[in-house]
Amino acid sequence: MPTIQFGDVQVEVDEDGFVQDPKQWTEDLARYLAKQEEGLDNLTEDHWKVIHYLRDYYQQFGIAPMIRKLCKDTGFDLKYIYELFPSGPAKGACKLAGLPKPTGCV
Amino acid sequence: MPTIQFGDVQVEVDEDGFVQDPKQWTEDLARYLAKQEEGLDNLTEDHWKVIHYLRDYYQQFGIAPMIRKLCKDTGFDLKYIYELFPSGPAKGACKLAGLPKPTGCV
Amino acid sequence: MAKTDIGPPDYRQMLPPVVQRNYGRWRFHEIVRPGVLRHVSENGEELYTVRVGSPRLLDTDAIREICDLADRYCDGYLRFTSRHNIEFLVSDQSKLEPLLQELWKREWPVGGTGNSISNIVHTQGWIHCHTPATDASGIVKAVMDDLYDHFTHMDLPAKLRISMACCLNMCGAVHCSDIAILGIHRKPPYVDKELVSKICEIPTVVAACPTGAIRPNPKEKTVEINEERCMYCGNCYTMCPAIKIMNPETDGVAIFVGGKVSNARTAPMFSRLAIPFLPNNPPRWPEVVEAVHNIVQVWIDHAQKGERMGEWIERIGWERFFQLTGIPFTEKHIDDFIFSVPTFRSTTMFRW
Amino acid sequence: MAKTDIGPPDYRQMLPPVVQRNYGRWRFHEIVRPGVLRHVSENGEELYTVRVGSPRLLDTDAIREICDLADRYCDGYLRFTSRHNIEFLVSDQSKLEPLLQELWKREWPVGGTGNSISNIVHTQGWIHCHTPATDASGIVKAVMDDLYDHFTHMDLPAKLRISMACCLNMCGAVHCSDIAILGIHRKPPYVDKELVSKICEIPTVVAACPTGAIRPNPKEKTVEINEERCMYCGNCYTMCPAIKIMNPETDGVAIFVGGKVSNARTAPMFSRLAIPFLPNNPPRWPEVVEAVHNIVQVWIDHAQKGERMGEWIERIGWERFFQLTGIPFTEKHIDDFIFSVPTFRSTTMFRW
Amino acid sequence: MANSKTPRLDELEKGRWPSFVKIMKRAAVKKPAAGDLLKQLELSYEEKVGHWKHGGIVGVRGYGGGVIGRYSDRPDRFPNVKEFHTFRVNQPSGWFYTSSALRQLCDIWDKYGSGLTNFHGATGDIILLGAPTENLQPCFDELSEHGFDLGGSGSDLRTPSACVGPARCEYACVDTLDLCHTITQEFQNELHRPMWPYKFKIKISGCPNDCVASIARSDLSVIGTWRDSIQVDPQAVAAYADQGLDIQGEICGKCPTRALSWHPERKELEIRREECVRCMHCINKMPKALRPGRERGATLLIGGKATMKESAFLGWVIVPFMKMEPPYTELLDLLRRIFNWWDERAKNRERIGELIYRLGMRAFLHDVGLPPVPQMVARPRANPYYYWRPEEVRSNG
Amino acid sequence: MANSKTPRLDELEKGRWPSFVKIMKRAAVKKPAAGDLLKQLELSYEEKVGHWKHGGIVGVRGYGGGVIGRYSDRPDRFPNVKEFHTFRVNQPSGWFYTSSALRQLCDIWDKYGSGLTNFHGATGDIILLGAPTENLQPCFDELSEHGFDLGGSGSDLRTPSACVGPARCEYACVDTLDLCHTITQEFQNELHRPMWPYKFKIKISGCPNDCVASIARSDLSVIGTWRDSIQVDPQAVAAYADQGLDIQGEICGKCPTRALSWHPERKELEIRREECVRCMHCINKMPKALRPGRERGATLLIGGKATMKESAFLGWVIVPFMKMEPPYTELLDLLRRIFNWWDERAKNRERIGELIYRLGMRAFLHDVGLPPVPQMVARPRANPYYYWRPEEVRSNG
Ligand code: SRM
Ligand code: SRM
Ligand code: SRM
Ligand code: SRM
Ligand code: SF4
Ligand code: SF4
Ligand code: SF4
Ligand code: SF4
Ligand code: SF4
Ligand code: SF4
Ligand code: SF4
Ligand code: SF4
Repeated sequence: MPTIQFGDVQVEVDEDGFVQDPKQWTEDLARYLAKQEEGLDNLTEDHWKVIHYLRDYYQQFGIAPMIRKLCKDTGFDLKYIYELFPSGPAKGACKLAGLPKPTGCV
Repeated sequence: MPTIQFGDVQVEVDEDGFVQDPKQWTEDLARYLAKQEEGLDNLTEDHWKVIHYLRDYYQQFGIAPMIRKLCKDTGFDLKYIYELFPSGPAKGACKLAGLPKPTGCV
Repeated sequence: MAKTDIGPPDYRQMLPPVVQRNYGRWRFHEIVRPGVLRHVSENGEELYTVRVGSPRLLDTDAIREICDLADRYCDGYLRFTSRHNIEFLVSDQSKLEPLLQELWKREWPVGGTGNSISNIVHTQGWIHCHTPATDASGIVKAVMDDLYDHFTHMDLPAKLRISMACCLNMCGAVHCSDIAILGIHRKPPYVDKELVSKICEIPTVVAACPTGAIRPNPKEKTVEINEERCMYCGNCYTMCPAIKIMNPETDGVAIFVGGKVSNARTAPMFSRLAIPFLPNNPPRWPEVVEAVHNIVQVWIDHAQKGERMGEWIERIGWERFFQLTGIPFTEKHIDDFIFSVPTFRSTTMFRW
Repeated sequence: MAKTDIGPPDYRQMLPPVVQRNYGRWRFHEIVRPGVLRHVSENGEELYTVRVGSPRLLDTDAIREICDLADRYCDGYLRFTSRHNIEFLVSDQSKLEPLLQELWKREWPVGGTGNSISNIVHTQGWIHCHTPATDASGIVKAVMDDLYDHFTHMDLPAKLRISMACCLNMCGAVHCSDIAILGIHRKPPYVDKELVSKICEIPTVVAACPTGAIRPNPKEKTVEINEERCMYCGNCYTMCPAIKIMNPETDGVAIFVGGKVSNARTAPMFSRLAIPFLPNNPPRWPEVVEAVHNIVQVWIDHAQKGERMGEWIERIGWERFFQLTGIPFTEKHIDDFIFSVPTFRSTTMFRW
Repeated sequence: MANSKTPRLDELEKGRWPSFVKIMKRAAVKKPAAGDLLKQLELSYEEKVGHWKHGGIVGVRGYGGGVIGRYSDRPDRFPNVKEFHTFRVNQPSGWFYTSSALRQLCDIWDKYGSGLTNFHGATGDIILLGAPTENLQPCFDELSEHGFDLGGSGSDLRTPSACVGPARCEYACVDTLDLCHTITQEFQNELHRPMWPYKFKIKISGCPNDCVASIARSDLSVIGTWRDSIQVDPQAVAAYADQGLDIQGEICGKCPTRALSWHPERKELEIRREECVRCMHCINKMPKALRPGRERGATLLIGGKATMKESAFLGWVIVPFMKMEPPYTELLDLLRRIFNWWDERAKNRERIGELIYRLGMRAFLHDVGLPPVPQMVARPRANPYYYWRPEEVRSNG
Repeated sequence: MANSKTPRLDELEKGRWPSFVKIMKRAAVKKPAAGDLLKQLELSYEEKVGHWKHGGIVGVRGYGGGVIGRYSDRPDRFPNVKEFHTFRVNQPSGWFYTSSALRQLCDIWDKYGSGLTNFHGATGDIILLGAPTENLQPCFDELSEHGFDLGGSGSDLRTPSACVGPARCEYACVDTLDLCHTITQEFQNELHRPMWPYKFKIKISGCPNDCVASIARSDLSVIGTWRDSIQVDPQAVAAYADQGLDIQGEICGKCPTRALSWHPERKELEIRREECVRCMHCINKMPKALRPGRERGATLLIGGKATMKESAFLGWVIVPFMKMEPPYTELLDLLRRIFNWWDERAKNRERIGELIYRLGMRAFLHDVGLPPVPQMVARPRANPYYYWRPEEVRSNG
């Protein structure tokens, strides 16, 4: 398993850069991943809104929301989410939010 | 609705003699019904075993047990139950036990 | 106390001597005329059977009348058929004609053999049952009055078996009939909540629902019905007297067609929905009589010789059946129950 | 940054001039010889198509080789078929024979038209997928080597379409093939419980199971599998990397038969289970090759002219199919999934 | 007519089909219960709704079934049908009667009941329609004394029935009447004392024409059939041809498997035995010339039932062929295993067909010990969701 | 051979069918990734088990689909396939190519990838097999520059495909290629950015022969057909007869509805138009004489899919006939309504066929505004469990 080191924390990630233990997630980690993975220098309010929404949803239901729900509940359309996270909601936003890697239907 | 009067209690029953409000059931009522409905002068231990089993089961599950279960759990075979309650488990035993009238499949 | 478990009378005591002699040794039969069969045995003995339409609901006088006839013409032997007709078993050919004469005088219809309509298998309805959506005897009488000539003549393309059941329990086993007349409800039942909590087994009621429309309400010890899901089958009512489903305004009749039971030529088939609803219009249900008449007539006009209703429809296609009968096709005809998928059209083959 | 959402190249740029001129104006075709079609347009123009078998897995050199041929004989135009064959589009008849010669020299098989076996539609297998129960390319190669002559000759009763999928996801869409080769698992998956709790969406895993064999274990934040109910489909694995289903000892291959897609004569049909299991025996899977060979041969020996596999079996009955092929019938052949009931025999009609 | 009390029902006295209203009116003259029934029915015709209360559970001593309880919901207006219970009396096999047996029934019923009956109920019983509670036991006692017993009701074995069979039909491949009687006698306890999850029906037809509709109407359907070749009388075939029967069109053309060829030159009918699926069609059309084969027995099918609640099922073949000769040990043993399997596993009110659907035919066959054969299915499964017993997987390595 | 590193795979170089092993070996000479793939595959052949890790989620900027991530589980032994992702490149409609377009693809793929491809994937895409993560974006950039775009993957619209249609087939009743291209272009966003509950596939065949297997393999299947009569060239029919075609046996005898009669005396083929169900059989057998009618369009079917998880479905007719002419507004609008209906209601990973099964065809038709017609069903329901909208019951009183 690859690890990433930022500050003094060692975080295990898989090949795709998804955090392996959701408990290790912090906002700093999100910022770090944003830079590394998405090339984002800073995260705007809208980024955080998506990230927090994803985390809350995951904590409540144990799954990532369906895209339609994400768009509806954040009020952002999908195009805009791709603007925020160029790799898209799964590979981009979920990763930054520390959710398990979306599986299946690829 | 017909009623039966025994001692100073008035108990509502339906045409078939089933007690309408299960809360009104008492052991005395069972004895009374045994006489009236099944022509039984006294209830033996085995009678009570069946009656109590039925009541317990009903209280726990909200339904009467299936016959197979009744026989298994009391250890009495069906023939013997008909000896105890000549009208049979439904019309006889359930009635004495104050259960709702078995429905359906008649 | 009475003897129990003796079982039914031994059928052997009920068999006429000619049958006893030729039991298992019949060689062939022919239909001498509508309603009259002639069976010939291996040793050449003959048995004439005269089939007589019965309303099934008989009083003891009617039974005694039949017994009288049997005594007079059949040495006291007779039987009933699986479709509730009466069969006089005439072993003496010379008594055949007199029996027929007498039946004619007494207005008992003789027929139901070969390519005819036989008696309508049916049920209790308002006569004796607690769950009907319609009456049975009345509809049967009205329909048979209308189709009478097809009972007494063998002028149909094939056998025609109509059945009638007054509710979805289908005691008339209408599910495999050429034409099925079925009493249906159309409104979700009303639940007397307080009564439910007292006199019903809630888990049983919940489990009874084919469509999962019933939720328990454990707090109030009662049940709730999801009206969108309820298909008005009445099974919850069967389980619980505190649920009411009969409704004089909205109950009525549905017609299914194309079922059969025999394995001859084609496998047994279910009857399928033709007309989702016709009103309850006693005493003679003219809409039902007319609808059945129409279906029978279109079948007569279009079927090939020997083709049962369902065989005919499967050959011409259901789309054509709806066209020829003028019956409108609706969303109700499209299955949405458990085995719906195999009824969908998964081919581009169909007629316009 | 790259342009996005431009969509595929416009097919119009890819069409040879003869096609552009006769687009929508083809009048008829004939099969000149196995693998060679001649299409004639309304104004008499001709197009020859030469169909060439492909392993589908091509390196860039192979593609360039094909391109060379297309340049030389087809003015640089070619296409692939829906079953992954290559089609050379020859508009100049004089180039047909030379092309065929060259293909022959280069050992590219020409065929797959008319009443032949075409290419086996197949999938990734061990080449690229993470869920296979067997390899795809290897089996395809071994089976096609065996059936090669039926590709290059049109000597079959009808078209024969074989497909192969390496797991129950059925990317080869084997479910409607004359013969389907399907990789299957036979043991319930192993659940790495700790890992599940970390990296899997439990509700998704539970919902993935077609047979409801997966229970959540909320306490340990993991899942449990009811081994009696598991049918080894691997759908839970697809949803969760912490579940392991591949098993070198017990994975293998099943054979389904009798499916079709076209609406010609008979409606499309599903393929149905013939052989529940054959072992994974790389590199050449002799048991699979032999089983397919046997089925094809029995079909050839018994089918009427023009009868697809499924049409033949439906005519003679499945009981006869098992008898003729010598394949044992087992409890596994009897459906017990959602739509089982309509597959049961509800008639006394069958052959001994 | 104008002041008839039953103007609506009077309409049903018209027409040529025998009128149940006339019958009820006649009965009403003798029996107040019949009179009140008529009036209550008129009320139903007026209001378009039934007037019987829910359920009713009554019976006779020692039995759990055989009587259907019924109470009017308008005892105020129709006191004579306040209690109006029916008996299900077990018919003799094949519905054969002597007039004296019937008269005996009539006498008893005139004494205790409404005088109204159904000949017969849809399951096959004699239905005696309507008696008050207090008459039930004495009426039963008297029935029993005269050799009649009750049929099934409730969650028990229902009254078996059978087609006329060898008594009057040349097609019968099994002795339907004897078999029906034997089964009924064998399972008297199961028939009279409901002990199961739900009802269980058995019907027996002598051949695939299935004249008791057993495939549609019984949990276990027994249908006579044969294993060898149809018996042909060539002369009789030729005679049919001479009489103008279109053998090619009407017989061969409708044979489901095209097992027949007609050679008009030779007036010969050729039957490819291995193709014949014994549908009866050709035999039905030429009863003088063709007969079922000699090696006879029955096909058993399970699960037939009407629509409630998992939808209607036609019976499914579970035994393609079983010899059917007294004492029918093989069948009776199988029945016991089937009853038991179902009884141990079913939910309340789950018919055996529904249980098999829920648990899978595989489980059923395995547990009752029937070997799987292709005759059981119209076609094999189209899905790959099949079970491997752990021991199989081990041994297959 | 004895010390070959791939003794097992070497066996697959034998035989007459083109060998993928030979191809891989050739690629391995140029590309280390191809070499390691070969070796890993040999290991799989030895161990009888795959060696790819679960999943992998990689991609290119702005898209959510189009690349399948894949990592070796033995990167220690096969470092060159440690990352081995594939592109799905959207094929041109009908899989037509110029050699120059193909060469361009080859050049790009030699630059960034393993040099191995599938022509084509089972959905119809060009599959470029195996590239490391860092090459994905540049490779895509270059593909895009040369006019190629990615196909679908994940919960999105999958790459539509179409049969050769009017480009080379005389049977085409709709312009499959144009329609396929139009749909693909219209729904680029839906194709590239997964936003739905699951995948959605569309396939288009020009006639009922269904040469892209659309009825079995697409959630929405478009199949060309016609409404009027088959066009007959009587001379050509006679010519077939003269050449010895058994028109009675092979054509008329196999017409599913017996819509054809052959009059040998007159050498005339009679077609009863209203009986023809447009199965294509007679046209297939006599392409020089018969052609589809002139009033052309398509039948739409919904729900086709493979076995996971509610079992395989063949598409179900939802529109018996729709004209198919540019700009295909009616179809595109309907597609939008369908997408929307499904998207709003489906559970995660529920195909539209499964959703329709769960909610009922009635709900689907009603909500997307399609009128029920008997052509939608093989036969009507056999059960009485149908729904009454409250307003209907009120009005029917
Ligand atoms: C008397 C009875 C048996 C009994 O035990 O009571 C009986 C008796 C005969 N049946 Fe039947 N069938 C009887 C109910 C049935 C039923 C059951 C039902 O209708 O509920 C069926 C299945 C019907 C269905 O498929 O839905 C039935 C399907 C047949 C057939 C097959 C008809 C077909 O082509 O589908 C034949 C063969 C024939 O008629 O050619 C047949 C033939 C016969 C024969 C000819 C057998 C014989 O050689 O004696 C008998 C006289 C037939 C006639 O009426 O023309 N019997 N027959 C039943 C008379 C009922 C009635 O009153 O009308
Ligand atoms: C090239 C191709 C279309 C394409 O866009 O790529 C194609 C082309 C033709 N098909 Fe096809 N079919 C093609 C895949 C199919 C498929 C799909 C499949 O196999 O996955 C089917 C459905 C198969 C099935 O039912 O399972 C298919 C079922 C047919 C049929 C109906 C066959 C039948 O009787 O069931 C015909 C009619 C015929 O051959 O008489 C047909 C006829 C034709 C004709 C004759 C049409 C024409 O007039 O040009 C073409 C040449 C047929 C031949 O090979 O003899 N085509 N055809 C496909 C070639 C695949 C290959 O490489 O082998
Ligand atoms: C009397 C009879 C109708 C008739 O007029 O002939 C009848 C009458 C009733 N049937 Fe029935 N069934 C009768 C034959 C049938 C049949 C036909 C058959 O046996 O061939 C069927 C369909 C076949 C089947 O069993 O599937 C039938 C399927 C039902 C059902 C639905 C069972 C199911 O699993 O689908 C019920 C409901 C229940 O059991 O709770 C039912 C329930 C009833 C009840 C007891 C009403 C109830 O909800 O409790 C009816 C009593 C009516 C009354 O007041 O007298 N009855 N019932 C038939 C019995 C007479 C006899 O013993 O000969
Ligand atoms: C590449 C391809 C197979 C091939 O070798 O050609 C393929 C490969 C995969 N399919 Fe597929 N499917 C491919 C066509 C199909 C088809 C055929 C079709 O589209 O006509 C089907 C059956 C039709 C259908 O959709 O029902 C198909 C049904 C599935 C399924 C089951 C979906 C279902 O609802 O039943 C899955 C599982 C999933 O989506 O999670 C799946 C999943 C997969 C995955 C992504 C594996 C997974 O579990 O995540 C495979 C990736 C393999 C790899 O590593 O490259 N693949 N998949 C095909 C796509 C190539 C292309 O774009 O052209
Ligand atoms: S069909 Fe329904 S209403 Fe009629 S008798 Fe049977 S249970 Fe009663
Ligand atoms: S009537 Fe039938 S469908 Fe409606 S709630 Fe009652 S049991 Fe369910
Ligand atoms: S069939 Fe299964 S193993 Fe094969 S490519 Fe598709 S998902 Fe992978
Ligand atoms: S392998 Fe399939 S059947 Fe078994 S537990 Fe997993 S999802 Fe369920
Ligand atoms: S089922 Fe067969 S044996 Fe019985 S009466 Fe009907 S035709 Fe005769
Ligand atoms: S019994 Fe039926 S299947 Fe057998 S030969 Fe006669 S018609 Fe054909
Ligand atoms: S589907 Fe029809 S139009 Fe398309 S290629 Fe096949 S035969 Fe031609
Ligand atoms: S297209 Fe098919 S259905 Fe129509 S006439 Fe030709 S063969 Fe018959």
